[in-house]
Amino acid sequence: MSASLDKVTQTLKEVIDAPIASYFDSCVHCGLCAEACLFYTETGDPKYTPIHKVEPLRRVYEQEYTLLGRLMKMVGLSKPITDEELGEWQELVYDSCTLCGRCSMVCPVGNDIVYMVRKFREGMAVSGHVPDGIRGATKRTVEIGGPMGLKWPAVANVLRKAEEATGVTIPVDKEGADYLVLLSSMEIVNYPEYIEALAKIFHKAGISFTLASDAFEATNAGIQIGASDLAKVIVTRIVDAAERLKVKYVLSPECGHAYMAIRWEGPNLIGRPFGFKVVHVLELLDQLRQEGVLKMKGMFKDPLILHDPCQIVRRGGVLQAPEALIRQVAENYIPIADQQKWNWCCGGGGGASAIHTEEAEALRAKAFGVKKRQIEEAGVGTMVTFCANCRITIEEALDHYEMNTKLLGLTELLAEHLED
Amino acid sequence: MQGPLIDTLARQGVTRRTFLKYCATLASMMALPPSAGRAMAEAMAAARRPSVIWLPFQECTGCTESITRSHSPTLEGMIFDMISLDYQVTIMAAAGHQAEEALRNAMLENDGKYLLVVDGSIPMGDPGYGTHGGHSFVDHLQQAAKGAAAIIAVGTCASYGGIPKANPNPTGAVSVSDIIKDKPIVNIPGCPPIPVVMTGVLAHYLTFGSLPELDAKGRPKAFFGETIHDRCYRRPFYDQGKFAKTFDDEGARRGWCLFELGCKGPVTYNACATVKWNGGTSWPVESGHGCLGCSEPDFWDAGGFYKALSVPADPLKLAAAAAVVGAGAGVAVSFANRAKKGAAKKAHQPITLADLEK
Amino acid sequence: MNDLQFLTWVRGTGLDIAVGIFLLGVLWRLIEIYTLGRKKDLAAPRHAAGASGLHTVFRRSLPPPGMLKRSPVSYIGGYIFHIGLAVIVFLGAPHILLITNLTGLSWPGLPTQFIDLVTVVTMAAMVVMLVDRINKPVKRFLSTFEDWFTWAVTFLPVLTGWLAVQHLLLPYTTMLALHILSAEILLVVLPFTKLFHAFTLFGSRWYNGSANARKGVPV
Amino acid sequence: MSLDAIPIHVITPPAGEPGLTGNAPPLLRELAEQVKRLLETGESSAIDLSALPLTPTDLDWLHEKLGAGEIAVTLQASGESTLNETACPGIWWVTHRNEQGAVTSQFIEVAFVPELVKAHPQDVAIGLENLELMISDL
Repeated sequence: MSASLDKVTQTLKEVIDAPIASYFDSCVHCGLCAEACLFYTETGDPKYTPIHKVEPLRRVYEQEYTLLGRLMKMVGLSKPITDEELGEWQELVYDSCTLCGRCSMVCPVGNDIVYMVRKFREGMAVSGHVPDGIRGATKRTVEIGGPMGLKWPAVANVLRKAEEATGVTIPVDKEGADYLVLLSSMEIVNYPEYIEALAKIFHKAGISFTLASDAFEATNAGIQIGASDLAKVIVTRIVDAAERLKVKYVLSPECGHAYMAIRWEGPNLIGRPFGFKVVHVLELLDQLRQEGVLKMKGMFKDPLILHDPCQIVRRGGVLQAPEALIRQVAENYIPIADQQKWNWCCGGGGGASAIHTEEAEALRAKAFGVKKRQIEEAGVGTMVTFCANCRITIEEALDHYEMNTKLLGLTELLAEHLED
Repeated sequence: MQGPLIDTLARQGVTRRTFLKYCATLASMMALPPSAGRAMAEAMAAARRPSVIWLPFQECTGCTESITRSHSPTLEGMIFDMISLDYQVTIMAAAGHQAEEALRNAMLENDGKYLLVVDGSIPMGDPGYGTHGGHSFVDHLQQAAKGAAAIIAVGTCASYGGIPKANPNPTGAVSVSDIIKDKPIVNIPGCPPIPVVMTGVLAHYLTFGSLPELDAKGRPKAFFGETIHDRCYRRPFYDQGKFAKTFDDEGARRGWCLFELGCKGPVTYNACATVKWNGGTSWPVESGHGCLGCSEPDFWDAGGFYKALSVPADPLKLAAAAAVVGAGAGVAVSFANRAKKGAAKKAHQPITLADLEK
Repeated sequence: MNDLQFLTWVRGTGLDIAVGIFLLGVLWRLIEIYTLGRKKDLAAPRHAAGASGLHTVFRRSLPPPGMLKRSPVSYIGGYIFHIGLAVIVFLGAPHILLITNLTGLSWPGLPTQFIDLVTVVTMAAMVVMLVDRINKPVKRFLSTFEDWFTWAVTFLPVLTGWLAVQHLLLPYTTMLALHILSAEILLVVLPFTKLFHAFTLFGSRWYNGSANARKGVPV
Repeated sequence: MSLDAIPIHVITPPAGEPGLTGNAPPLLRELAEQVKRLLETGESSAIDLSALPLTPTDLDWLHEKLGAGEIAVTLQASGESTLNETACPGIWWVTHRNEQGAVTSQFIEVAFVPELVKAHPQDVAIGLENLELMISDL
């Protein structure tokens, strides 16, 4: 056994727990999870069946933690996992799984398959069989501060421009503020309007907030690649900043997996509960709406549909806010059949959008078929979402299919129609 | 007393029509076509009485009682009288050397033609367990079987070993067919067997000169073709799920199915439910008791007369111990697993960026 | 060994061994699985109506929206054969008697004719499920020897029970003995194959349900 | 002691309860064939009713359909037997009972005269002997 393979089993032995054992022992190979996976429904290739994506993990579980599996391994009836095998599985674990969690919703025996994939990624990460794109993003986040290699001066520059555009001061490293605002590099680079919108809304609501110059980045590639130790390094920066600035709340940006990383994984990564609350921006906005602070002027007229990002809604639990907010601003909001926790993934979550191999991109385009149908069936020209990563993925796909669907961010849409 | 059967019957005051009526009923019981009744009557009327040698071994005389001791002189009994029973130690007048002489004569005179009837099982454990005139039962059987045209094993003991063979089978009891392999053998099991089955087999032999069709256990299909359960008048209650739970409950009084009280009707092939006993008066299930399965091999050791077929034949002995062993194994594995997981955690080395490279 | 001896063996020693291995296996496997432990979730929980482990245990028995249409055979066939098996095992008079004998619990059964009908329907559903497993690319792809084996092990008790009651193929006594034997084989293999989902599915649904309930998502 | 004193009563379904299996109607066709054969070749035949899966209701139905004819023969021979002509001449309903009165077998016979009714030549010969003996004694 090579050193790295040894490390893989060692890591998997650490992460395999009672739920995983129960899940593997419950699976009856009914194949229903495939019907919930867009990579299967759009390609028809059975290898994309979710439970198959964790097959090596099952073998390790059986060989390490079940008596029969140990015996079978001893007499050679059960073969240990190999490096080549893990290499084969890289595509299944990263390229064709966005951790969207739809399979976990349909499994009749109740298996949380995406939970298993996350754990399996821990082993994959140390095996080195990880996509270059996600590896690079992780590296940049750990070494430089963000997945795109963005440094503070560049961010400060964007903030200054936002201040100019809105006429609202954006405090930095201000102790005692209510909210510590996190951003994602994607927003800073591609959608600076988000920052402007947020500044306007905070100003309007009279809520104090701040940014931290050493912890502006919310995204956590360590979570996506499956390296908890690195994810911990990344999330610790935010926790340190929040505690230093003594904020009450940390505001997660629209970005889906950033919310997952800070809200749900964060305390588990650092090994203690947070002394502050983590709030998703839509949760805050919905609260302001309910308080009557979020008043709109003029409604958005074009018919539109909503794309619910998996990590915020299905896996994040922000279930009601998005629809309530869109109804606040859109006159012709059309609910789609599979919405909210049943929505279909854009195809780029879980780090997939960072993989830029030809095959991965082709697969992603194919997987977008389900979203394409949703847009076409609704017959709308506009789609609204609230995740920077979804936006990137969808925009790429819209280009690919030469669709002229307009894609908007929910926070910006709200900000645009905010009563002055 | 040689001569056509009908003449003998006539002398006893049995009219031809009575005989015809009996043959029609017998044919019906044996599931033969109605025309066979007439053929049977004609053949039997003209038949010469065959010589029959009856050997009793490890038996209780219940079979003989069943066949000879009817309440009124029945036709079965009469037909039985009409065979030339040349040796039946229980009921013959002769005894000792005289009886043995009769046996030798009958075997010599009718060599190759006599019917050999056997009741009782044969002890193989020690020849001394059963002897006649200084010869062991097994010797007797082998001697008598040599010249027999066919053998009729009467009762469950002769057919399958029966109660003497019951666990732990102290005498090493075996059935006739365990010893004799080269002669046609008809088994008429039952403890005791139904008399009409015996006469039916004789009638068939007299009529057609052959033995009736047999099932895999050597029994005449005509009488043993269906289970007690299938022919039972209480069967509808089984199908409706109505069962007597005790022998004196409402269900028992209403005549519901006795399955739960251990009735072996479902696995017992016999004609009791249709032919009945004591001149058609009743039969065990009708009298309120489940079938014991007495016409089946090893019925004595089939898990108890009062235990339903679907419940364990013996109390579960291993289960509790197995549960403890299972729990023990589980706990042992869980300790090993926890140690393994603990060791993996202890040996954990923080993952660095370098680890992500191949 | 004649048929009655065979029947007596399966009713006696055979059953004892089978129930023993079953209990041994179930306890061992349950302990093996559920003592592996899991980390406490340190994230502050969110609460939502209808979100809990218990909710999911029950909710997962119903097809999620749209899934019935996507895989009708799996759902309808699955329902029929699972409910059919439950009806046969728990409402067939001879089976109740066995349960009563082993546990002391008792309840009324259903008429034989009805159980007969359920049995035929159950077998038909199981055959359809098998054909589906052969035909459907995903199912065929996932299938290992264990899947075919466990199908057969589950099907045989139903088939032999039906054949016994209908007096087909073999004499009742032999068929009944084969029926009991096949059920014993099922008991023996259950803890060590995917059939163990009969036990673990409750744990799995509960884990999934409670983990997601902490996030406020009813799954 | 009469059996009624024993508190065990078998509940038998009330008469008229539907119990028709549908096995009886084909028997009528079978009988028609047999009657045709009787007319054409003189060959008599019979159907053994106890060998067929017929319920008491089926038998009642058959009995009713065939009806009652002009002749009813009663035979006393270790129990009573009745050989009754049905409304279809040539078809006889034959029931044999034992001494206890229980039905032992039941047939439908197709014949000009049931076999059992006819006197056997040997018996007739014996009768003649007796008759001649009587005459010689006159």
